[in-house]
Amino acid sequence: MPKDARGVLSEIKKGYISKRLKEGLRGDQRKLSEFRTIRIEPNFIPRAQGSAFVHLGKTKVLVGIKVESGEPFPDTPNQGVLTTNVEMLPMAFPTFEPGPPNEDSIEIARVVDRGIRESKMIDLEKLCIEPGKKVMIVFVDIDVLDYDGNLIDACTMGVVTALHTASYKVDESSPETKLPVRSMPVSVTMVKIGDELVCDPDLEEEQMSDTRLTVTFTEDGHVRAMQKGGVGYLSMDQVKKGIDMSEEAGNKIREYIKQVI
Amino acid sequence: MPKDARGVLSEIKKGYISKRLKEGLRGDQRKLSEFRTIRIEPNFIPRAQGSAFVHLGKTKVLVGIKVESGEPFPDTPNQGVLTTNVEMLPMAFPTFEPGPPNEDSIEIARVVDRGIRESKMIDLEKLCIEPGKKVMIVFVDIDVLDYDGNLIDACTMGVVTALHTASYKVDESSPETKLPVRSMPVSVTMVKIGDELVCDPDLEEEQMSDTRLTVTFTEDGHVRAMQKGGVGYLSMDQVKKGIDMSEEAGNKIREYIKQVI
Amino acid sequence: MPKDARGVLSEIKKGYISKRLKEGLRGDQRKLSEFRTIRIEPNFIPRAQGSAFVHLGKTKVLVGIKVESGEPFPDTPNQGVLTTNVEMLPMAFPTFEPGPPNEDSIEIARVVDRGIRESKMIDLEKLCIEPGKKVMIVFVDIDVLDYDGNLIDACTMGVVTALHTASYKVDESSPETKLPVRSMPVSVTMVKIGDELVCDPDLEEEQMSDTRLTVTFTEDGHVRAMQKGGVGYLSMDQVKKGIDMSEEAGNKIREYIKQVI
Amino acid sequence: MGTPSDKKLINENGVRLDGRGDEEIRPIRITTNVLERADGSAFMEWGGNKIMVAVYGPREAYPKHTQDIEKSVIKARYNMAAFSVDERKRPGPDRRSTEISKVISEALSAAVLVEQFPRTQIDVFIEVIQADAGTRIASLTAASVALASAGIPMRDMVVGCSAGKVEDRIVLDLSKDEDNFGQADLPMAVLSKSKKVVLVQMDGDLSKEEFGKATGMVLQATDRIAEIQRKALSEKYNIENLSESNTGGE
Amino acid sequence: MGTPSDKKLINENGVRLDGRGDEEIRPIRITTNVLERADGSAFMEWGGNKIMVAVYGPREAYPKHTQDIEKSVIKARYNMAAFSVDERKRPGPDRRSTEISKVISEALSAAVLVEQFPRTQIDVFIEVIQADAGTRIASLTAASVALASAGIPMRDMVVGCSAGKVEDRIVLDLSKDEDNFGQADLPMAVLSKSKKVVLVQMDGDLSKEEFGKATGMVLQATDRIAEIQRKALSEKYNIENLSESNTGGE
Amino acid sequence: MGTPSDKKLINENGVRLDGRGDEEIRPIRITTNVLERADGSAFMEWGGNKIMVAVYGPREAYPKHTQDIEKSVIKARYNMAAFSVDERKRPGPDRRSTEISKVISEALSAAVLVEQFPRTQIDVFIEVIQADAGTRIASLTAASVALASAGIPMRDMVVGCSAGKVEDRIVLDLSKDEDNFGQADLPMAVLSKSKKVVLVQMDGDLSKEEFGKATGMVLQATDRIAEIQRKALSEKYNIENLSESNTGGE
Repeated sequence: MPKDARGVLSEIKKGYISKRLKEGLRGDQRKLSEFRTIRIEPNFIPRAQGSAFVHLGKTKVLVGIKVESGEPFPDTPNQGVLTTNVEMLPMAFPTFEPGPPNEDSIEIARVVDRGIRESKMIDLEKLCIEPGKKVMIVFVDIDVLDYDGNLIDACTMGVVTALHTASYKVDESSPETKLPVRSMPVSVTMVKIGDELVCDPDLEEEQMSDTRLTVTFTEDGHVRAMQKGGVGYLSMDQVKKGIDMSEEAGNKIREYIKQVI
Repeated sequence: MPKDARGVLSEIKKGYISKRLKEGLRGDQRKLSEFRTIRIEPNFIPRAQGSAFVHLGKTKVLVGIKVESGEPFPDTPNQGVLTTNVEMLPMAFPTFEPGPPNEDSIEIARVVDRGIRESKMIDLEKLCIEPGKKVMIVFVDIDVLDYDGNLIDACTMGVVTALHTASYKVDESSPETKLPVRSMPVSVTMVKIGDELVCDPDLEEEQMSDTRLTVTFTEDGHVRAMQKGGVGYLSMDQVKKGIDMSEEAGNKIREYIKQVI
Repeated sequence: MPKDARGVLSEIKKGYISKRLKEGLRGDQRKLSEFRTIRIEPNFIPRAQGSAFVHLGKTKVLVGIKVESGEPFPDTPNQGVLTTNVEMLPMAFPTFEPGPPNEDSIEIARVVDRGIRESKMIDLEKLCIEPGKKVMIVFVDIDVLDYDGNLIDACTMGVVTALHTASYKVDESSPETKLPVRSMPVSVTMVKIGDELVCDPDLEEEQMSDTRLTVTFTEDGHVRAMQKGGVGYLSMDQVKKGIDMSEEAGNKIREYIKQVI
Repeated sequence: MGTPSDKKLINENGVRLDGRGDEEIRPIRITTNVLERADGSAFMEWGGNKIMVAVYGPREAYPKHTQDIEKSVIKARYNMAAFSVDERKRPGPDRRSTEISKVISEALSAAVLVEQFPRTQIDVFIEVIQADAGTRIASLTAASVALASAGIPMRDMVVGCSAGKVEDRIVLDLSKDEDNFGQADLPMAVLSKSKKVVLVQMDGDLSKEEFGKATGMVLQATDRIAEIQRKALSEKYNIENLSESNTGGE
Repeated sequence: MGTPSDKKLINENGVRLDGRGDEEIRPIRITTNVLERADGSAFMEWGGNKIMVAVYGPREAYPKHTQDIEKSVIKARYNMAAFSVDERKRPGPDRRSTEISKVISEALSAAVLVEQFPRTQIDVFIEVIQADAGTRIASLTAASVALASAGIPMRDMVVGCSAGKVEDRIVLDLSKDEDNFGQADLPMAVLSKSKKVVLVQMDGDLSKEEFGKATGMVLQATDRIAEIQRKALSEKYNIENLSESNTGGE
Repeated sequence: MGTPSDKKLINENGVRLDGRGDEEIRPIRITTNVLERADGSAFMEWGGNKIMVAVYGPREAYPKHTQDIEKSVIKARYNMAAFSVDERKRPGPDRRSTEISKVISEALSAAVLVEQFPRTQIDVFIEVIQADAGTRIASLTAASVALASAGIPMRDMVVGCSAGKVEDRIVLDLSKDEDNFGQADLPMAVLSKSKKVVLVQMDGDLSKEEFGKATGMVLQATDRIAEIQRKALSEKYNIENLSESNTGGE
C-alpha cells in the first residue's frame, strides 16, 4: 500500500473488519483466498503493440506495450530488452502526487518486472536483430487510474494479458510478428490481518495490515518471484501457507486470462 | 503576464487607468494600437552568430543566435533544426526565480517559436548538410533582462532582427554564409481592459487585464500564429478586431526592423 | 567548512581556543603548522583500479579510482580525461544531507581536481588510445565518511596515493598497466583564527574561522593551485606567510605518502 | 503545422481521406463518473483519441503560496501516457504538455464559478491514453464534463473544436494526417451558450477571410458537441458503457 | 537471476568454484563504532563485500509531514559508492537502490522498539564500498549491529542470509558468479531469536520443495551469523581492527 | 590552465599578441543603473567581456532556514548566457558557475556591512552576456559597483584583476588565448583601500618569486580599476551611454 494512503481508516471500521475476519468472513463476503471480480479488456489501445485495461474490483490499471528497436545492454548482446514502468497517476487517489516514480511505484514496477522476467515469459533472444547492435526493446508502461488496493496483482495480470496479445514490426516494412511469449506467470498478493493472510486486499484491508506478501507462480507450479513488504513480520509457517494459497488463487486467475486472450 | 507579477497594482491606480481608457487615453498618452518606443541594437554580441538587444519601453531582452552542426530529427532528415529558449532571468523582476523555465517562459518561447516557424522564416532545407546525418541547428536563446510587460513581442522582434543579421560557418574552414531567411513575421500582443483591447501592454496594463491575445502576421497579410492567454475571455468580434489592430501595428514594427538590419 | 556545520561551537569554547592560540598552542597541543596524525591505507578497495582510505585525525575519506575507456573532449582529442567527484555522505555529519553535490562539495572537488590537474600529475597524453575516438577516462570518486575538518587536504592526499598505486587495462584482454603519473602534489589548507594561520584545521578550528587558504605545491617548490575560501579576508603578508607554511607542512606529507605507496 | 510534403489529403473525388465532409467531425463519445476515487470523471473518445479526466476539489490549495484569497485556482495537468503515441513517450511533463496544461487551465477558469471557493484549488487530471490529433480540444471538452459531473458550479460549459486548412480548403476537426501535413490548425473553445472565446491558438497560414470562415465553422460545431456533453451528463454511468465503447473502438 | 549460460558453477569434484560446501557461508567480519560523528556505526566485510553503516537518531523527523505521532520512522538509505562495482556507477539513487532502501527500512522497523520514540526518525546510512553479491542482506545484518551500537532499543536483532540454486543444487550465500549465472536467489532476514521473517525476496525458479529446503538452510545459517553480530558488539572498537581487516583483505 | 601547445603568445617583437604591454589591462567601461526593476545595476565591458549585474535587497532571506540572525547573507549568482561562449552553453548552473558564485559571494560579503541587515539576503545576479577571459574578476568588480549603486552600505569597494604567466613572463589581465594556452592564471580581488585579499585563486605553475611579482602587479592595477569604478558611480546613467558603448564595442 502506498504510504500516503495509510491511516485513513477509522478505529471502528478496523474493529469491525477484524471481528468479521475471525469468523472467516471479509467485508465483502469473500473467502480468504478469493479475489474480487476481475475484468480485463485486451487491446484497449489499438495504437499500442499490446494493451490491457484491468478492473480488479474497483482498482483500475491500464497497461500499454511499445516495442521499438534499440541497442542491447553490453553484457547481453544477444538479447532484447524488457523495461517496466508504473505511473501512479494523481487521478487515482487523492494523495497521489504528480512527479517521478516514488519508492512505492518503483517497488511495484520492480516486483511486476521480476515476475515476468524470472518466468522467462518473453524469449528475449528472439528479439535480437543484430547481435551487439540492434535488438527490440519491450517497453511496458502501466497507468494506475483508480486505486482500491492490490496494485501489484492488477498490474501483473494486465502485463501478462498485454504481452500475450502483442505483436510488433521490426521496422515499417517488416511483417507483423507475435511477441515471443512462452509462459503465463501470475502474481498473488496477500496481507496479514491479525494472524490471517487474505488474498487480493482492497484498500481497507491494506490499511488494516502492516505486512504484505507477493508470490509469483508459473503454470509448472514453480515460484518465480517473491516479495515481502511492510513493517511487520511473518512466521515461516505463514510464508509457506501464503505460497499454498497463492498457487491456488493464481491458477484461477490464469484460467481467466486464458479466456480473454 | 507571469503569474507572480500579478496583483501588485493598487485599486486606486486600477481605477485611474480604467477611467482614462474609457476616454481613449492610456497612462502614457499612447493610442490603443500604439507601441511604446522601440529600440533594437543588432549585433550586440559579436561572438554570437546573430544577436539583438531590444528595448521595448522599459522592457529589455537580449537575443543571441548560435548555429552549430548536429543531427536532424528522424522525421525531417532533410531539414535543419530551430530551437527557441527563453530565460526569465531573476535580475529582470523581484519575484522571478532562478531555475529551469516555468510555464510562463515556456509559453512565451513556444509562441515566439511558432510565429517564426509557421512563417517559414528560416529555409530549414538549406541548412541540411548531409541528409539524415548532419544539419545546422539554430539555437535561439533569449535573456529577459528587465521586465515591464509584453515579453512576447519584445522577444519576437529581437529574434527576427537577430536572424536577419545572422551568418554562420558549417565548420572552421568553411566560408561565412548568411542564414537563409525569407520572411519577416511580426507579433502583436494585446490585452483586454474593460472592453477595450490595447496593444503592447506595459506591466501595469498587464496587471489590469486577465485576457491576452497575440497575433503573428507575415508581410503578405496572412496570420501565421495566434495565442489567447489568461483566465478571461474574448468575444468573437474582439478577436477579429484584434486581428485588424495587430496587422496595422505590426506593419509599423516591420518598417522599424527593416531600418535597423 | 561546509556551511551547515557552522555555529555549533559555544562561545566559551571559542574563547578558550582563541586564548590558547595567542600562546601559540592549539587545542590538541599541535603547533600552528602541524598536521594531525595521518594514516593512509592504499588499495583498500581491491576491485577499484586504485584506492586509498585516509584518516586525517578523525576525518575519514575513501578514494576510489576507476579507469574506463570513452571518448575524449573535442578540444583535446589526444588526451585522456580526468574527472573528480566528492560525495559528502550523510553518514559523515549530522547535518549533511543526501542529494546531488552542493556548493561545498563542488568547491572541494574542484580545488582537489585543480591541484592534481595543474601539477600535470597524470600524463593524459599517454591515456589516448585512438586520437579523437577512444581515450581512458580516470574517474576519481571520493566518499567522505566522517567529518572532523580539512576535507580538501584529506581528499588530495587520498587521490595522490590512489593514483600512484593505480593500474588499469585498456580492455579485458589487455595487460595491466601502471597509471602514468609523474609528480606528487600536496595541498595544505590553513584557516585564519584571530590573526594567526593554522594548518590542517579540525572542525572546531574551522568553526572559529571565517577565512580559509589552500595552497598546492609540487616537489619542485612551485605553487600549482590556490584557493581562498570564506567570507573573511587575508592581508597580502598573510597570503605569503601561508605559502611558506604550506610548503613546509606539505613536504612532510609528501614524505609520508612516499612511505605508503 | 508539419512539413510541406506531397502527401495527398483530398482524394480524387474531392473528399477527405477518411471520407468525411468538410464540416463533419469525427465520432465523439463521452462517459461520466467512470472512476471510483475522483470527485468527478469523464472518459472521452473522439475519433481515435481516448482521454480520461479526473477532477478533485475544491480542496485547500497547496503549497500555501499558490492560494488565491479571492478565488479557486484551476490546475489542469495534461499528460500523455507513454503508449499513447506512435513512438513511446518518456513519462513526465515536457514543454508541449506544460503549455497545453496552462491554456486548458485558463480556459476552464473562465467557466467555473471560482469566486465561490477562495483559497482552494480544483485539480483536473487529464490522461491521454491514445492520441489521434486534436487532443487538447478533446481534453478540454471532456474536462468540462468531468467538472460538471463533480458538481462544481459553472457559469457555462466549455466546448471546443478545431478547424484547419487542407489543400487550400477550410475543414473541421483535423485528422492525424491532416494535422501533420496540412496548412493550418486552429483549435478554439468557447463558453457553450455565450460563445465567448476561452481558448484560441493557431499555427500555419490563414488569410483573414479564411480565419473568419474557420472560426464560423468551429462555432457551429460547438453546438453539436455541446449536445453530446449534455447527453453524457444526463446518462447514469454503467460499467457496460465503458466496455462497449472500448470493444467498439477503432 | 542472470542470463542462462554455459558458465560452470560446480567443478568436476562436485564442489562450488570457490571451494565452499553447499551450506558454507563466506567469511564475515564486523567492527563497531568505527565512525566519530555517527551515533552508532558498523563496518562489515562479508566475502568481498565491504559495507559501512552509520546510524543517527532518534532525532526529530523532517520534513514534518513525515512524522508519525505513534512511532519512530526508520529511514535506511542504501547507497553504492561509484567505485564499488566493476563498471563505475553514477552517484545517486537508482531504482534498485530505492527498492533495497525500502525493504531494509521495513525489516529494521520490525526490530526496533519504534513505539518508544514518536515523531522521530532514525537514519541508517549504508554505503557499499565494495560489492560482491549479497549486499542487501549484508547491509541489513550490519545495520542491525550499528543500531545496537547506537544504543537504540530493539526487541531483537535482524540477521539474514541468502540461499540460492546453482546447477540444480540449493546452496547458501551465493558468490558473485553464482548470483550472476545461477538459477535462483532467495535473500531472507529474520528476527534473531523468534525467527520471524522480516525480509524475503526471491527471483529465479524454485519448486515448493526447493523453497522449503532453501529457507531451512537460511534459518540455520542465521544462528551462526547472529553469533558474529554478538561478538562484534561485545568487542570494544580499536583502530587497529579496521586496519588489520583491510590489510588482510583480498 | 589549458593544454600545453605550440601556440605563440608573444610575437617576434616580444610583445603580447593584442599589442598590450605586460602590465597593460584591456579597456574597461562600466555603466550604472541600466536596469529599471533592480535596486541597483551595472553593465561592464572589459575587453570583449560584456556582463550585466543586478542587485536586489536587502530583502527577507528565503527560505527561512537560510536566515542569519546576525547579518545579511550575500547570494551572488554567476550565470553564463547560452550565447556568451563559442560553443552554445546549456542554460542553468554547472559546477564551474557554482564555484564562481560561491567565491564571489564570499568576496562581496567581506565588503558589505552585512551586520546592518540581519535576517536578510542581498541578491547579486550576474549575467555574462559575452565571455572573453577573466569573467569572474570582471563580474566581481562590476558587482561591487552594482551594490554601491543600490545604496547598500559597504566598508570598501571590491576590485580585482588577474595576472598570469605567458611564455615565462608575468603579465596582467590575460586575454582569451593567454588564458587558454598560458602557464598560469591568478585572479585576485582586494578591498579597494585596505588591499585586504578577499578572493584569490590560482592554477598553473608559479614559483614563489613569480607569485610575488604577479600579486604585486595585480595590486597596482587595482588602483587604476578602482578609479574607473568611482567614475562610473559618479556619472548619471543616460540611455545613450549604453548604446554608444555597444555600437563602439569590438
